[in-house]
Amino acid sequence: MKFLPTVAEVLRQITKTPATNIFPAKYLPPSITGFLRSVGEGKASIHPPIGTPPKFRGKITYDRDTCTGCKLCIRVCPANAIEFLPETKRVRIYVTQCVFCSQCNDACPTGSLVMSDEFLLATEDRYAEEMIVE
Amino acid sequence: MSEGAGKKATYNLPIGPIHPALKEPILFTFKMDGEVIQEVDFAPGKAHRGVEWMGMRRNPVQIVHLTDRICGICGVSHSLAFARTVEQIAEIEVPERAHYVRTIIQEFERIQSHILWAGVAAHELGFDTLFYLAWRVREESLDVIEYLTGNRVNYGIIQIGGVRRDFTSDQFPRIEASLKYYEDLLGKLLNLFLDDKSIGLRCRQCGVLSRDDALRLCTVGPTARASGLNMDVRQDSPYAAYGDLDVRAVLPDQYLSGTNGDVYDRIVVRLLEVPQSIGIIRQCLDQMPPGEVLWETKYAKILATCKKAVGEAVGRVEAPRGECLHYVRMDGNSNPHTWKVKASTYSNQMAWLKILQGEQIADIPIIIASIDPCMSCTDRVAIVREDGTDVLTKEDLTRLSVEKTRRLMQ
Amino acid sequence: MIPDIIMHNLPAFLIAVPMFAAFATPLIGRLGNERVRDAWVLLAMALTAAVAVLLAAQVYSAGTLVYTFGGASPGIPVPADSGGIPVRIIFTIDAMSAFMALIAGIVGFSVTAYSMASQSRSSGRESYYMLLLLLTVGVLGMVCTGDLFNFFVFLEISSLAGAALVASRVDRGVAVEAGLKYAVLSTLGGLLVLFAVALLYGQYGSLNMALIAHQMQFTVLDMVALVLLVTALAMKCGAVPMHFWTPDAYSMAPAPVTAFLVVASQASLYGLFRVVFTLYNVTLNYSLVGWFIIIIGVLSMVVGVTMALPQKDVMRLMAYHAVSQTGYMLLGVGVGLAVLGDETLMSTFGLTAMEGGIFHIINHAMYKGLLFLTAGAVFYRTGTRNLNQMGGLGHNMKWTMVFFIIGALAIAGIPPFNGFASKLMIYESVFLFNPFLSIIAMVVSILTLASFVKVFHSVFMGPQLPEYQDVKEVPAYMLIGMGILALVVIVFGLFPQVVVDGLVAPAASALVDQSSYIASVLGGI
Amino acid sequence: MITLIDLLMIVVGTIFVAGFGIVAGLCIFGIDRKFAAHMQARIGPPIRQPFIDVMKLLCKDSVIPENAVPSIFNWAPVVALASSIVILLYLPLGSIMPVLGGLSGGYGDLILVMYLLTVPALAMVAGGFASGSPYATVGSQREMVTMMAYEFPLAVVIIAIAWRLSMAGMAEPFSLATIAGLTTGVPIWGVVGPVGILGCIILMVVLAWVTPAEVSRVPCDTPEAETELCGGLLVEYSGRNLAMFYLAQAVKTVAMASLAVAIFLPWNISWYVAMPAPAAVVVDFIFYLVKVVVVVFFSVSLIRVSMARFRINHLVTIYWGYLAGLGIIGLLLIMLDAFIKGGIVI
Amino acid sequence: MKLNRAFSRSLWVFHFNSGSCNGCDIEVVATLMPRYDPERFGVKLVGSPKHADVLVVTGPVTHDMGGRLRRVYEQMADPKVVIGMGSCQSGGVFFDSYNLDGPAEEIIPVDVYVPGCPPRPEAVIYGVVKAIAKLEGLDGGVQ
Ligand code: SF4
Ligand code: SF4
Ligand code: SF4
Ligand code: SF4
Ligand code: SF4
Ligand code: SF4
Ligand code: SF4
Ligand code: SF4
Repeated sequence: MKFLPTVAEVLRQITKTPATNIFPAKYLPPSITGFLRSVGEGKASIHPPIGTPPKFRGKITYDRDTCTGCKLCIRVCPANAIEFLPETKRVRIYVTQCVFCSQCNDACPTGSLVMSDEFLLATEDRYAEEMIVE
Repeated sequence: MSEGAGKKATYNLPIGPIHPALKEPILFTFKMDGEVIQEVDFAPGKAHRGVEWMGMRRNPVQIVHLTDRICGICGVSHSLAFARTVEQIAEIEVPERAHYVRTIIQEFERIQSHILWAGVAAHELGFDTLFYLAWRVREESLDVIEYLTGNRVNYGIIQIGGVRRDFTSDQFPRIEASLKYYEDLLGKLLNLFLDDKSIGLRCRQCGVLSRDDALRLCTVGPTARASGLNMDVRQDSPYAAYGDLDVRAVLPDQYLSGTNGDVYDRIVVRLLEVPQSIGIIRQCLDQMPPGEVLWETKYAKILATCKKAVGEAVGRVEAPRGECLHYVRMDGNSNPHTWKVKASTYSNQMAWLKILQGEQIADIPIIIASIDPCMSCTDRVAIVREDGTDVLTKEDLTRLSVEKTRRLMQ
Repeated sequence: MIPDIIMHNLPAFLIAVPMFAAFATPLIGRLGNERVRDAWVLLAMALTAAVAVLLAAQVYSAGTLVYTFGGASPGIPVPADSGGIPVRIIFTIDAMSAFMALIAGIVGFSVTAYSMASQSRSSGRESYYMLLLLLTVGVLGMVCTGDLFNFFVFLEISSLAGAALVASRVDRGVAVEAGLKYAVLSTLGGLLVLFAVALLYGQYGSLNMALIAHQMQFTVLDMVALVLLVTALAMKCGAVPMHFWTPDAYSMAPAPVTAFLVVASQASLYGLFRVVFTLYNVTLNYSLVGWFIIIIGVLSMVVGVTMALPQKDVMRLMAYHAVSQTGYMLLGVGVGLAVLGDETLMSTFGLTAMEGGIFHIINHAMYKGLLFLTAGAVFYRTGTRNLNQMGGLGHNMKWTMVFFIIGALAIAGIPPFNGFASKLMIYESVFLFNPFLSIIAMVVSILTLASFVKVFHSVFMGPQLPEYQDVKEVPAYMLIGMGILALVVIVFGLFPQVVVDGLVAPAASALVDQSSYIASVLGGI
Repeated sequence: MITLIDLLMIVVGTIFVAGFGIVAGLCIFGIDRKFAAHMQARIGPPIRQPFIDVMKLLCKDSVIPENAVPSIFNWAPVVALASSIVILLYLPLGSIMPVLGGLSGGYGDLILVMYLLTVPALAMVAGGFASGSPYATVGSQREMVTMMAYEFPLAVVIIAIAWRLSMAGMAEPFSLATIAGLTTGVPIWGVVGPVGILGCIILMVVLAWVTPAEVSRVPCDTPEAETELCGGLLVEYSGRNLAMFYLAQAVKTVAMASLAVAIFLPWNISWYVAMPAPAAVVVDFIFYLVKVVVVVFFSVSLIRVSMARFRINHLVTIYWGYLAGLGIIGLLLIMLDAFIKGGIVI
Repeated sequence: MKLNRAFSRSLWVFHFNSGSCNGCDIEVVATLMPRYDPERFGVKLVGSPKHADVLVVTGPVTHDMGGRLRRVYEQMADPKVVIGMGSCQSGGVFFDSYNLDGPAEEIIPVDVYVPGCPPRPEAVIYGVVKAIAKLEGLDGGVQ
């Protein structure tokens, strides 16, 4: 069909495998909670999401031992996501506030801050424990 | 054929600010006669976040990431334009290789953005298969961008005085593979979009913007080029590495027999800019000089240099949607004294009033989309008090502008 | 139960009741109070309707009825050599006539009930009711008479009463103009009829239809008479291209009058059929005249509906639809006529087409009357007929809206309402004659629907308009008037077969069967 | 006359057909979504998804907007669903005779079906108008125009087929039992000669294009156009009411597909393979379902994934111009065929 | 309002852009694309809040959109879920501005946050999964 080129395209496509990456499973399991539980127990597995490239900017990690408390990261953070804790002279990072720019990584003179490749971060409580890095 | 149902002679049809055809909030008010548009008015400002205001309270290194998020589609245009102003004021010498990296990223951004737009246009036409197809192939450019910068959308690659990441030679095959991918795909994309009768039926002679109107309304970018204006910042006042490269504006008559300035021509221009970008990236890969990509890696130093800078400058960039312009004035504080952003949609949006008139309801989405509007980077002004008692007239605005300019001059 | 004297003289009562009531109305109006007068009129109409029903029952069971006014034994056939007894009034009531009388009876009664409330605010109600009753007399006379001259007389009665009623909204100049237009055209039509009657009388020395039909030679003069009659009656029934008076008259008259004028038009249509089928019949070139009627019908359908689509005035819009619907009747009957000569074709589809056309007459009278009454109800409450000035009435006038929906679906031929039943008969017979005719009929039907959806939306839907915030439902009398018609619409739609078998088929075969008509009048020849 | 037994049969049949229509309609929707998804290189929802959608909608609130005329707003979905089911009652399903239609003679046929098909659409129009929202109003107006647009070509197809059948001397040419060859064993293809076959193919194409308009799918989904009208005439509907409209659409899709099957793909396996009566009914029924899926694939799924939406004025030009023209060519070919085969009186 | 099991497996999404940078909006749409295809889970985007079960909010909620956000939320038929997408829902680069009413949680209750600027499409899908898990919890722990 010259005037509807898509017809040929879709008919060709119907025989091919879909482009979908079936994360976390092809269809919704009968119960998500049950599914997550059996994943936890190792009885089922989550189909992995599309892989991240090296140097992907995921959830931030912090090495409080190497940190010197120079506060440079705070000066360059565009999102006000880093808080200085005067008692310990260390910093605390709020992941839900961070915009994953990794600027603090670049700025940190001691390399205490590194972006991980973790990006499945959805949460019901934005101040949950795993959402605060310190 | 008379419309099947009754209408009061004319009626008002509001569209927006939240409407599936508009991915961003903006309120249109149409005065309709049946299905035909008599008059158009629109109220932007719904996405006004006070970006410039916030920026004037932050240092340039932070602002770069704010500019990234003026709009998430052109992840690099705004930050590039902004960085160029600061670099000019602080007289920072950007390493040559950084220019090439910036260029490559900008062209990937263009590929990504134009294919995105093509998909959106198809969606506005109710052609979801093409929408899916376009966005499916767009993922490839996002993958490359993510591979090169670490994020799919807000690249964060620009830094004052260069770029934050260099491309290593082991990354080149990946880039090359994706260029090849798009080259192979291009024929199919052009065929699917441009030979389809149902798209032609909807887009030809629809939303026509004549060359004169395009000129008079100060349109920029593909919108202007689709009306036959030979203009492109990359060609007219090259920045980054464009001066070394062969860049020529894409005009619809390079593909079609003539220029109509209709929606169809805008599709043609955008689709043809994809191979153009591929060509530019190829040139960059070939010519890229070795060397540093950032003039200074110590952030304290960058911050200090920016703080010392005094002066003003303008940075112009050809974003996918047209010229994007930043003006910055630094006065020796860590924060800019003034920052103005003029995005491409700012210039293009007035064309709506012209091209929507006399068209039908059904064409509203595609015509609005045809200039590829981005409200998030356009919404510079908002009337904050909503009672509408203090709408500013043209005279008020001119007076305020003059006053402000005087203030800046002091 | 009912005295024999009445049963034997039903035709006389059919005319006498409304006639007497008409002349008595002004007197009663002067004597008693309004209640009494209203009751009197309503009673008279009810009686007339009842007589019509009885008469129809009699005719349907016992066959064609010949009634000579003032005759010692009114039922005796007229001898063939009597010369037609031009002075005496002879009614020849076959099934078709009874059918028409029935329509007039039902619509007449609902319209009167409706008028009780709708006219209560206007002046000159005595003359209004009188004219309405006279109009009824005219219509009933036209459909029952067996005599050409009397046909002319009743035609004139109905025309004059109609014209006066159209103009009765005296406060409006346009109404008077429309009334005048109606009067002039009616007179013109009447003159043409009179001329034709004269031509026929000159040749055959008789005015009795049966007698003339019996002797019909189809000379040149007869041909001229035919043309005159067909022209005049087509004009009176509002067929294209002589439809131009209908929008004016229908839209200017008070709604109940318009509803009844529809019946009056159909009486003219009846006249047309009578002339063609009874007066001329065998002498005609069926195919030619049939095609002529078909073409008029198709034109009426198409032109009527296309003119209706852009109208802004509800009544005008409905008037154009009346033109369009008349087209269906002409189409159905025209196809029947075109194949009248061919036994097999007649039995495969010709008769069905005619039945469809005739069924459509009664259906149209019901739903179009209903629609006009709803339009009147809306006008009664809002004071406007302009679609652009209405809106949101569905919030307050629920019943009117429901009646409107019923009428609109019926006219658009949507099942299960009566309009569909008759249109279906037309589609499914006419396509055998020529498939394109059916296709056109179906397309016109959908356009009709579109047009009424537009009205529905403009009048009843949308947000409540501030100026109609306090609008209430119309008074009960008006609802009753509309309710009766709506009921008929629904019942006929649900049980079309019963109606067709019981009412329509006999009427159609009576119309087709010229010889038995002649025989019943002239005695077994 | 209708006896009590008949009446009982009708009641039972109606319940069955209603259930069948809803289940089949939702399955068809699921299959359609699956096909479409695969054509778009996606996996798509499971086939049972429409059932889940409906169940979900049923548990949600039904919000009545402020400007609505509540009576019509609430009744429209009921009428739409009920009338869609009624259509199915008149259609043969496989070799099963229609529940209604055979009885009162001549009153349960193709034209009735054609007009019944407008009723759910009309209910939607009324519901849209009654919503009192500008989007819904525009949607309703467009639905009305769409209806006008497709009715013409549809009328041509129906009349052409019936005309040819009756020229071939079949009684009750409009009866779907006749058309589907249930009473005669001869469908339209068996009646016509080579010219007529060409004409029939043209008419089949026309009917295939009328289908998306009847069931409001791309390219004729202008009344609901998501990007233009946010869902158009259904914009204000939610919960139970929306579910009913959804079901009505589903049933209507089955009806439209069954109509196409009855007219153009009426063959039953039992005509060719001898088998006991109960088995024949089952086999034919399954075969009929297959045919319905095929029809839906070609005239709904395939078209909707490979086209842009028409503008409303295009719709009128295309249906009244091209498709009606095409239909008339088909009709003329069929008439020619009848002349060639002889037996024509007029 | 009684939740039935079907609810969480047929989530119709209405997307509300409250003045975001487009990054999240584009990723919302990208999430719907063949590569991720949440329609597998019955998730689809709808054009009217009346039809929606899930409200996906993106952006920092500008002053103009604050009231509208509340209105859209109120228009949705019960039961309903809100997913706050992007770092803007809890901070991000937009803060300290005179024209922001947000983040969204100050206006309407947010059930699930999806951090990221913008989140990757699969992070959004994960957010939906979280939402469904939460619904199942409300449902009385359907197994
Ligand atoms: S990654 Fe960026 S936003 Fe996040 S903490 Fe570091 S500097 Fe701040
Ligand atoms: S920049 Fe590095 S060392 Fe300095 S405070 Fe931050 S994390 Fe610690
Ligand atoms: S209007 Fe302009 S200056 Fe003001 S906040 Fe928005 S972007 Fe900044
Ligand atoms: S032009 Fe549009 S896409 Fe580009 S940065 Fe501005 S808003 Fe974003
Ligand atoms: S000062 Fe006037 S002319 Fe200049 S940019 Fe502003 S509005 Fe335009
Ligand atoms: S008053 Fe002047 S400076 Fe302020 S926003 Fe308007 S144009 Fe810009
Ligand atoms: S006020 Fe003067 S200096 Fe300022 S923008 Fe206008 S013309 Fe230029
Ligand atoms: S979270 Fe980030 S990407 Fe999303 S809208 Fe906010 S700034 Fe943009």
